[in-house]
Amino acid sequence: MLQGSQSWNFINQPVILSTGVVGGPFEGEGRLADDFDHVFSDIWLSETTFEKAQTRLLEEASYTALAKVNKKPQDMQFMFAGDLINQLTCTSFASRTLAVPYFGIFGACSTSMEGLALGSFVVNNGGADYVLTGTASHNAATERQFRYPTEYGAQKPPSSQWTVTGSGAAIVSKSGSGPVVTSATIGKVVDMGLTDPFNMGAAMAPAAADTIEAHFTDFVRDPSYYDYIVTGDLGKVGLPLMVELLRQRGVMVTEEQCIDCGKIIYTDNQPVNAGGSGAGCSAVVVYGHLLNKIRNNEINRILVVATGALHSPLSCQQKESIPCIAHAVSIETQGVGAL
Amino acid sequence: MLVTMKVFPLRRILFCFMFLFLLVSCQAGDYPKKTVTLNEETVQAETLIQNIDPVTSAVAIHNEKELYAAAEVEHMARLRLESIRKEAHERLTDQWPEKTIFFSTDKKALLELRKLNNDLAFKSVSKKEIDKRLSKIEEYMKG
Amino acid sequence: MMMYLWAFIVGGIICVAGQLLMDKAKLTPGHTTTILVITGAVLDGLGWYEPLIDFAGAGATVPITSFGNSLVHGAMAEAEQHGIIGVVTGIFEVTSAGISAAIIFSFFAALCFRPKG
Amino acid sequence: MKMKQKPPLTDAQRTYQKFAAKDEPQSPVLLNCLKAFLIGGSICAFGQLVQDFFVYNFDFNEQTASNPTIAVLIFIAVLLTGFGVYDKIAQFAGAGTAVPVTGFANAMSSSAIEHRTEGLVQGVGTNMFKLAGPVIVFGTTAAFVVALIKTLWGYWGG
Repeated sequence: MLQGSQSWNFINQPVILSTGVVGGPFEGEGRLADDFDHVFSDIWLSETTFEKAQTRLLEEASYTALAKVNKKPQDMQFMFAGDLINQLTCTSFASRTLAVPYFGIFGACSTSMEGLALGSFVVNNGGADYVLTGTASHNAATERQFRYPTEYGAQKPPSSQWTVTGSGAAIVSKSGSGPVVTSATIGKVVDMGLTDPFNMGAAMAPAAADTIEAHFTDFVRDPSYYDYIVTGDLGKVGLPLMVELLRQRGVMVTEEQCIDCGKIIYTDNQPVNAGGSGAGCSAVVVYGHLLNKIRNNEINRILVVATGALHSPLSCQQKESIPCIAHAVSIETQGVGAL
Repeated sequence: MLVTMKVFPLRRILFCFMFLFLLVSCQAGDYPKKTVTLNEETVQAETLIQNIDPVTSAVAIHNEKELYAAAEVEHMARLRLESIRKEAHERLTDQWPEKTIFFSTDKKALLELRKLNNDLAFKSVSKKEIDKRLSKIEEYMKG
Repeated sequence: MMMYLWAFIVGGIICVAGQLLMDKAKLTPGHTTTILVITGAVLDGLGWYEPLIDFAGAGATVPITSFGNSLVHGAMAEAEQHGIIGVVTGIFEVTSAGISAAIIFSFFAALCFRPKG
Repeated sequence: MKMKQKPPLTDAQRTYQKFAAKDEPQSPVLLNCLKAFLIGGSICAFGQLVQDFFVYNFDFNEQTASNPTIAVLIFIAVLLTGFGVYDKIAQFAGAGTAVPVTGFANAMSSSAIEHRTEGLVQGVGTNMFKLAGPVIVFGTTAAFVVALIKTLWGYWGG
């Protein structure tokens, strides 16, 4: 049900019944390796193209999530998924395999939360019993689409981010046990006129700040309501910018409260410059690491704000600025958070 | 990515360079100087070229109609190689106006001329072979 | 031996110029190399590149600037023989080695290797 | 060459851009230049070594030896690209590996290898010059203009 101007309050509290998280070899060396259900040792995943590998990632994550609760793809009513590759081909191929009624969504790196918000909305309002949502990204497939061939020797500036090879999928259900989705705030496109595709963090920070501010206004909440405000891939550059922007607007978040998926997924020794990014980044960190923390009762409430840069290589070359978006979804421990 | 980044700390690279330069400077010995001269004219031509300021060593071979000469110059003078070539060519033409002068600063031409000069001093080389080698050298000089 | 030292220094300086274009002017490697190639062509037009090659050897022939230089050289050599038409017909005369080597090796590389990511 | 007529920025955008630029991590220019100098310089010194090798042992003079030298460097660069090493070195060396002719070879071979999955004609053939193309296009055009001016100068001036 609509709350405020751009938020949904999920009164029936859809449950994230299970999640599946897979990653590539580079992510396996990262800080959150233990939270992956499966780590592939080969970036090709034994496939012949990187795009097929990305398709495999989403398939594996989805099947893992299904297997955990003994479900089959036929048990899912709908699937909300997307990725970064042209025309969502990788996701569409994966959904061809799964054969679940399918909504392809594009939100760049915000796809994970866009899918979760939509899926939860459908389940909350009785549109489905089970919804599968997920996203995947593959470092090499994304690099070749958005930047250069993977073997091309172009030096990356310190503000650039490393696309995560990985996929996270979640099953949202009407009932059951698990963390619950309590609300969502859908962001609008914010464009601050930045044009540097190697500095996404700075471009996306205003979008994140905008959505977070809207969330707290719509729900008349204080930031202290959440244990963590988790941004999806602002990186080392964007996160402090967002915190600063929020404070300027009177949303008093604390430094410790704000964490970023791109910042925590890799260790400091990994040469990823400003951190991780890509559609898969927020998906694997939230569906793996953070939901595990909620399941273990280490934390109770998080607000996940996945941010996306909605540009294309073409639009960048045509000197367009980078339009950005952010979607916020709050996930809470079952039975704790009801307003 | 991980591995290579670890292999390249700047200090180690700097060290490698110092080592390389040491190695290189140790090897920079003298080139075996030609001691045997064939005839007056050759010596004359060689000294004539060496009198040009930045030239460090020169070699010349006379034929009936041609004079082949090559020289090495101080490194800093290599920036005005063209004018040095012109000057040497002029001086040689003044000295032997009846001959066709070939002058070059090409390393390969210099090497081959030295080799031929050496061979002429120590071995008997047939007229035909001399001509062949000289025309080859002429080719190198064109470059 | 001086040759190696100067090849190192001059080659290094050209690379630093490229690095400054990339870092300070925020150009892509594509823009940077393009600018350097044009610079090489213009320098040769002014007659300054040839002395640099005499001086620094590979320090001047290995950087991409020499590509512009040899393009002009090929054109000029042909123009001397065949007049103004030679400017067009001779452009790739000298550089063919570099371009054909790059095409051939790259093609076979595409057959033998796959990206390592 | 540059496209003009960007939509005018709003005040909010301008304020944010200033604010973001302040915090943007800068490339360590001095360090990068040093690295580029060392790596680029040694590639050139190595090139000199190869060139001398050709002069001393083969039928090449100083000028003609630069062709096989460049071919050798290109071969090595393509090989390193194929083994997936070149881009790692390049992240360290920056322009040090982009400016020498090895960077040109890397641009061509990386595109060729990358697009192998789209087939030999449409993939490798079409995309090989994707990154190296500008160098050839602008190099050729610039060389044409320069050589034309020089030739005409020769006709009229001297």
